Amino acid sequence: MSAPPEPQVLRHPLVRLARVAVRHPVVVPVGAVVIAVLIGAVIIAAAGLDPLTAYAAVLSGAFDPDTLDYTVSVWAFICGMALVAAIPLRMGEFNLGGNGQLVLGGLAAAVVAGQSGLPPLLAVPVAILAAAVLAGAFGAISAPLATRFGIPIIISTLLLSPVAVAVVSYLLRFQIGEKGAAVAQTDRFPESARMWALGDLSYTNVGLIIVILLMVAYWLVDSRTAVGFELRVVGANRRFGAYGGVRVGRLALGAMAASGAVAGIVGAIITLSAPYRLTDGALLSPGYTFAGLAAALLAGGRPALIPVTAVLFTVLQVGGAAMERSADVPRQLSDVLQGVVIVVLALRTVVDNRRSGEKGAR
Amino acid sequence: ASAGGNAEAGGDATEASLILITPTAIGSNNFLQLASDGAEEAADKYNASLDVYESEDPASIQQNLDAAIREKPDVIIGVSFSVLDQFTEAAIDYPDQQFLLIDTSAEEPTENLTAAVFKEYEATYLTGVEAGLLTEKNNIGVVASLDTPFLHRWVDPFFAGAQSVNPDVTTGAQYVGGDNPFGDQARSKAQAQILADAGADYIQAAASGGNLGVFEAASENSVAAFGVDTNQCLDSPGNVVDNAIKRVDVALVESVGDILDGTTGGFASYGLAEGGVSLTGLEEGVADSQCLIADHPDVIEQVTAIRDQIIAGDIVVEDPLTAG
Amino acid sequence: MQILELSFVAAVLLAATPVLFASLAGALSAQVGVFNIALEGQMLWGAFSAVAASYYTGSAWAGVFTAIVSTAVFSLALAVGAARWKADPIVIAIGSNLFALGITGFLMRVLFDVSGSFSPRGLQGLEKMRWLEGIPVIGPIFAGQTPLVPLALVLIVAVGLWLKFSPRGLRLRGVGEHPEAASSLGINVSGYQFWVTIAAGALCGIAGAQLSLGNVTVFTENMTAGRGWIAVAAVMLVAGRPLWLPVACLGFGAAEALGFRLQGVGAPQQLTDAAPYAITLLVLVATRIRFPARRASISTESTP
Amino acid sequence: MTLTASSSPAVELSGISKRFGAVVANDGVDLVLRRGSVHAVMGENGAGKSTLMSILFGLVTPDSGQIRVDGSPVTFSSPLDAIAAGLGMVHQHFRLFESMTVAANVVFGAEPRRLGLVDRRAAEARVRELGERYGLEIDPRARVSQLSVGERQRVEILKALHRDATILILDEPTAVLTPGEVSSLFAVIRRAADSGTTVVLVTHKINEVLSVSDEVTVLRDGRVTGRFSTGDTSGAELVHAMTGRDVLEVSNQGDVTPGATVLRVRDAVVSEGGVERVGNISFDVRAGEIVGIAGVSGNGQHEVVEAILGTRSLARGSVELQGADVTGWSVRDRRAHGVAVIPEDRRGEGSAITMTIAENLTLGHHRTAPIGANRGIRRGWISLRAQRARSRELIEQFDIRTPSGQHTAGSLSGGNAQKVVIARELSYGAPLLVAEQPTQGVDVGAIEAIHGRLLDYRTAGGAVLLVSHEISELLALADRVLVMLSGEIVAELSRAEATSASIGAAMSGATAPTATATTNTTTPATGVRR
Ligand SMILES: Nc1ncnc2c1ncn2[C@@H]1O[C@H](COP(=O)(O)OP(=O)(O)OP(=O)(O)O)[C@@H](O)[C@H]1O
Ligand SMILES: Nc1ncnc2c1ncn2[C@@H]1O[C@H](COP(=O)(O)OP(=O)(O)OP(=O)(O)O)[C@@H](O)[C@H]1O
Ligand SMILES: [Mg+2]
Ligand SMILES: [Mg+2]
Repeated sequence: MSAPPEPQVLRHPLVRLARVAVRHPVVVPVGAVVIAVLIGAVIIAAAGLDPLTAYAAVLSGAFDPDTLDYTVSVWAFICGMALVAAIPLRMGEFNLGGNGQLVLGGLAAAVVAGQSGLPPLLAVPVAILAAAVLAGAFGAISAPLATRFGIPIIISTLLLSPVAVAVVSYLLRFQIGEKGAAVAQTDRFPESARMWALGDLSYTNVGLIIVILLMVAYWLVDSRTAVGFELRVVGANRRFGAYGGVRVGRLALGAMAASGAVAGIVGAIITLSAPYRLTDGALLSPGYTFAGLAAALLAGGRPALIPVTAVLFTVLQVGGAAMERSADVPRQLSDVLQGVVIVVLALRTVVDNRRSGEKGAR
Repeated sequence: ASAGGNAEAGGDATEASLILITPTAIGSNNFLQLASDGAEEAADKYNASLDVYESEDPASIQQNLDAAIREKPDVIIGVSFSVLDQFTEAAIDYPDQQFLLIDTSAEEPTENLTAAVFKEYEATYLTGVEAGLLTEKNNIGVVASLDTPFLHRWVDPFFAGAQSVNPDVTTGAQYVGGDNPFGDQARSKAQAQILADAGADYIQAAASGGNLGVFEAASENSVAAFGVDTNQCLDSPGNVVDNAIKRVDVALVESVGDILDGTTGGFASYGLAEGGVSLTGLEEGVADSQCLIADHPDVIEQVTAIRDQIIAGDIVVEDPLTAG
Repeated sequence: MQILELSFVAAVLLAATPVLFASLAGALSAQVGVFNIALEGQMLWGAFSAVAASYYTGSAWAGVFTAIVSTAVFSLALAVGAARWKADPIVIAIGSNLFALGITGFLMRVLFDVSGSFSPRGLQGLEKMRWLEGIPVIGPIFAGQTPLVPLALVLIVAVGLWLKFSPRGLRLRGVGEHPEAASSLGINVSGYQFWVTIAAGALCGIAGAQLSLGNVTVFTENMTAGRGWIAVAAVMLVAGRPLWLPVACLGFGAAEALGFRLQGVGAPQQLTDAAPYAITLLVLVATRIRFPARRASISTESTP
Repeated sequence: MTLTASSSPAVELSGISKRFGAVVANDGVDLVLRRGSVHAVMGENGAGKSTLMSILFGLVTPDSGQIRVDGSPVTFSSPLDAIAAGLGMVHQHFRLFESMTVAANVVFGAEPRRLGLVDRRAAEARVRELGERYGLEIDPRARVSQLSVGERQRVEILKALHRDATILILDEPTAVLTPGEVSSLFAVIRRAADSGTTVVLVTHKINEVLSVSDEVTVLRDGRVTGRFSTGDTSGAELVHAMTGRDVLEVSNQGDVTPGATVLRVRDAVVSEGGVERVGNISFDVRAGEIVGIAGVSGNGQHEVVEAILGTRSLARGSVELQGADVTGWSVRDRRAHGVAVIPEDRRGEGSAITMTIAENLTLGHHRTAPIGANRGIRRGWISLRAQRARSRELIEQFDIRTPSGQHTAGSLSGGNAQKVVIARELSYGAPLLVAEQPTQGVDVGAIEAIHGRLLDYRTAGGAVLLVSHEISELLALADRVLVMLSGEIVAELSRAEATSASIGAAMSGATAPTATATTNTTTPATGVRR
């Protein structure tokens, strides 16, 4: 083998600087956030506004004790959707169809919850289960599309999502919608079919527990089980996995099904929470799917990091609105910041990969 | 809560406080824009402070509502049907707080829950009449943002009005839809183009921010359009016949005034009779409204007559919402 | 509903043109081995900068020019990251799409103090080719279109032929197919990748300009509304054969226009919304069944 | 022994040194290439041959030393400079554009133009013209994807010739060729040399050197350990110069009597894109024996291995493992049932360079004790403690040079990376072990260790299928040797019958031993690095 010429990236000053950076996995995301915050500050200042007040507003808006309840509930949803992205990400696949899976979950939950008669103790679990099954099955479709027809999962999920969204809003409008309502939405669910409350909190409910359990489960599976190991192996080198006896096709199927199921569960939780009905578009407008994807990317799919990165995007989301209210900084800035974080992160991770890759050359 | 002093304008210190909560980002949604404009006018008139809370989804509506209640303003104003659930409950839980619903009303409202609803359908009926009288191809259409029951208030009555004066007029409705139904001019324009290709020569635009797309299509075809809410003839002179205007400002100012004066509860409905809705063509200053209708005094005459019949109750325009 | 009428063809072409430019950008990137899904965001930025420039200068063409240049600059992050630093283009793209969505809305608020959509009175759009009126077939199809519409078609054919027959085209394709081989023959691989990514940005700029100054004359928040993703799908569809892009994109345009028209015969809007996506997916599956050889012709493999 | 100058030097390398981190790849190397001569460069793996050639071709910049072309000093900062100076290189791995035509590949980067476009007719004409001049006939319009390995190499050579290379560097060109292709390649080389081209031939194969070269330079550990004129040297002398000693010690004493049949392959056919890669072969491997598969790579051996592991499905025929017909089984089930495989491509298939060494050592053990469990409540779970313990143990046992098992596999040197793969696969204790080029790219010490382990494996009652290009390796280890040629088994030789002569003959499809093969019965086991 001939020696490859030294890649010019190694000579890049930024890189030299970055090579000094600590090795701990958390360092990369943190650095990305810091840089992003600085860039954001520049943008705010350029817009003739005061970065400090803006950021202060974001933080106070997000952590204001009065609204903490709400903030936590949003955090739970973003964590949930981060799992949706993270599971396939672990094996090197992108699920961009979270929206479709989310609304299908909402639909299933709404249909089950709508059928009152189910005893209180059963209604919620059954609704959530139904959501998981329907959304999971839908998510799973992308796996055979990839293994049989070679359509990348990133593409098929992307194309399938709007179809699901359209079908759900059609059903809401013409089939299961409330009569005489001005917008397409279901009737309110009976008391028996509403998400169990946590104390007297009005936003956060048992859904939070469920999401936390899901995250713990993912963390265990990822680090402690054969399946999790196989996910990471395939993510690192598909051929190696196949040679080692991993059934890549099945693994992809399982991962996509799990991913979709989680999305479905999140959809169910949101739907079964106040105001206890499924309203057309209400599941998508907060943009949990992309916030979750961003959090997952920022965490590199690592289970332990997701709750942390999710906090960031929760703050940006909840605080963004507050920032607009009190500091008159347009809320779009939170999208800007999220975007910058991800891009900066992508560039930073390269540096790390480079470091190991360069050792790999010899 | 302070019942708010009498409403004299002037004076630096604000004498009252208002909070407006919208169900979604105002963005390019004309209707919400109109509401916040109205709230501003009310604020000016009663020398009140105004905060606008834009929501994203039911949960954030609730969150904004809670935040608003903590602020203890004189009036919390909620816009559209989407906030009904949350407001109805809040009104029960906080009897001392005054709430005002715009464009929707509760079945059994409490005393502190006032509502102002509009009979947009009466105005749209009249634009329909104009279309029916003006159309040469006997073919008219509507471009609306979404196929939702509420938005049918700009569809069905338009056709009804047209058919009332021109029984053999054919009609077609197109809905923008897509990822951005209230703002995707490209799609709304394409929808209007389809109606034009199908032979329509008068099109009611009910696509919110998308109306501009409809007007563009009108300008590029031998088609004229109708606007909504405000005088949109100004947005595209020469292409807009008339507008089904909606005086959210008037309604808001009046209702807020009533509440501040202590007359609360029940609901006021603003139709042609109350002057809550109307047509640009039926108002003063048609001449320089830039609206095409100005060139058709005869039509204006007939429409005026029908308007009076509606006010008199001789003609009853059906509300698509209650019609189911 | 009338499918065969020229007006329908015109509608299809209009709907397809922005996607055409964007998909050409994507196809070029694919040719040099960069999986470019930043099209949506770059297009959105192009649309915004076009309107902004047209507003300030009062000239639509200045808008187009600005869109081209500024979007090329916008694509620097992807170019540097993917080409020079071998970063994961997918992650960068997802980030820059989000960024574009945010920054356009943000600037609309701080620069023009409007939210939702910006269409000041007198905003100059691209003028249509009215002078074509009267010419039989050509007239009805192109008279109502901006010059960018035929340009899209010409450009794709030109690029396709250039790729196939010109030395640089040959090298460009080589870079994507086997980077080591190309560099061992003295080709600057990352150089090609870099400049192609920049060029792709410029093309997305045109795509955006056509959308905001051609299809309509206004900028609206998130006005690309998924068109960039359809372009990505189109790139997948043609699997490295740019000359087929018009077929794919017009097919999409037809699906959308058809969906609209189906409303005319009572199809619910909620479902017609889904038509283009469903059809695109079905066609993808069909082509894969038909030409299994093309499988995974673009690798999205990536290890975060 | 020095040479009397016959013709003026085309290239002179003097005092070339290059180090990679701790490794000294080249250490004060002097090399003189005379115009119109064929100059062989020999040496074991890692001796520094490729590095030296890369330096000569401008791919690597030397730490010190000087290069002269036609007497005038030059510095190559990139291959472009080298090409401009009249050098051309054929790499160990081909670098061709599969989707393109031969003509396109040849002219790529230096296209004949007409009206600014690629002049395809001119390009094709050029290919034909060069083909006739050097005896490299090939259809310019053929797609590379449809060419055989030998034809592809012709394209590589044509690429160099198209750029008017007067100095041609061939780095291990014969590793992947069939004997027939080898001889025609040598014919081309001779022809080129006679017409004034200077050829540098990097190789491990004594017989090739003796048959085609004029002069030989031998490297060891980056230093020149001998210069010879081919006329007055012998295989033994060259071997000694290369290894500094005589042939390796470990070898099969044939002292184990085979037991039950572990692997039974019957009428196996593997086809790819309609082409039959493996044509209807049958063979057995029994417990306690090492069966060798000889053959130039690309003759179907790899496909056979894939078919046994299950990463490739048979078109026809069957594979039996320990009496069970596993033809339709998944890789996972086959491994569980008792097969381990040391793959040819350790980086691409045998490991995940971004994962830790411990994790690399775990794959395949992750569902069985002690790391995993396939039944009971721990089923499907992994014990990280057991994982760490095991990796420590294997790193120790197989003397893998690394600070700890928590470092990435990518940080290992080639030889140590190979040890990780071998450690993992041997530690299954599977009844059947398939070893494909187990010693490729590893140094002599490791080669001996690995050979020792394979013999122990067999002595412990394991069945071993050893696939190798290296006749000597097979002679040293195998109880029986099967020879594969273009997808079929053309000979089965017992230990007694197996000589490098007989194997070589069978490999090349000839019936009688060839002259060159007999001259060196003692080629050291230097695996071909690919
Ligand atoms: N890019 C590199 N980085 C680090 N070490 C390298 C690199 N390239 C080569 N080496 C080391 O330099 C030494 C010489 O390598 P080289 O490839 O020249 O050997 P070789 O004689 O070509 O071996 P082979 O016969 O296997 O081709 C080896 O120890 C190798 O590990
Ligand atoms: N004589 C030639 N000189 C240089 N390049 C050539 C020559 N002939 C073909 N090529 C290149 O080889 C490749 C295959 O050539 P060909 O003309 O067959 O393309 P093609 O098969 O039409 O491609 P596709 O079928 O994918 O459209 C192309 O990249 C072409 O540019
Ligand atoms: Mg070598
Ligand atoms: Mg062809």
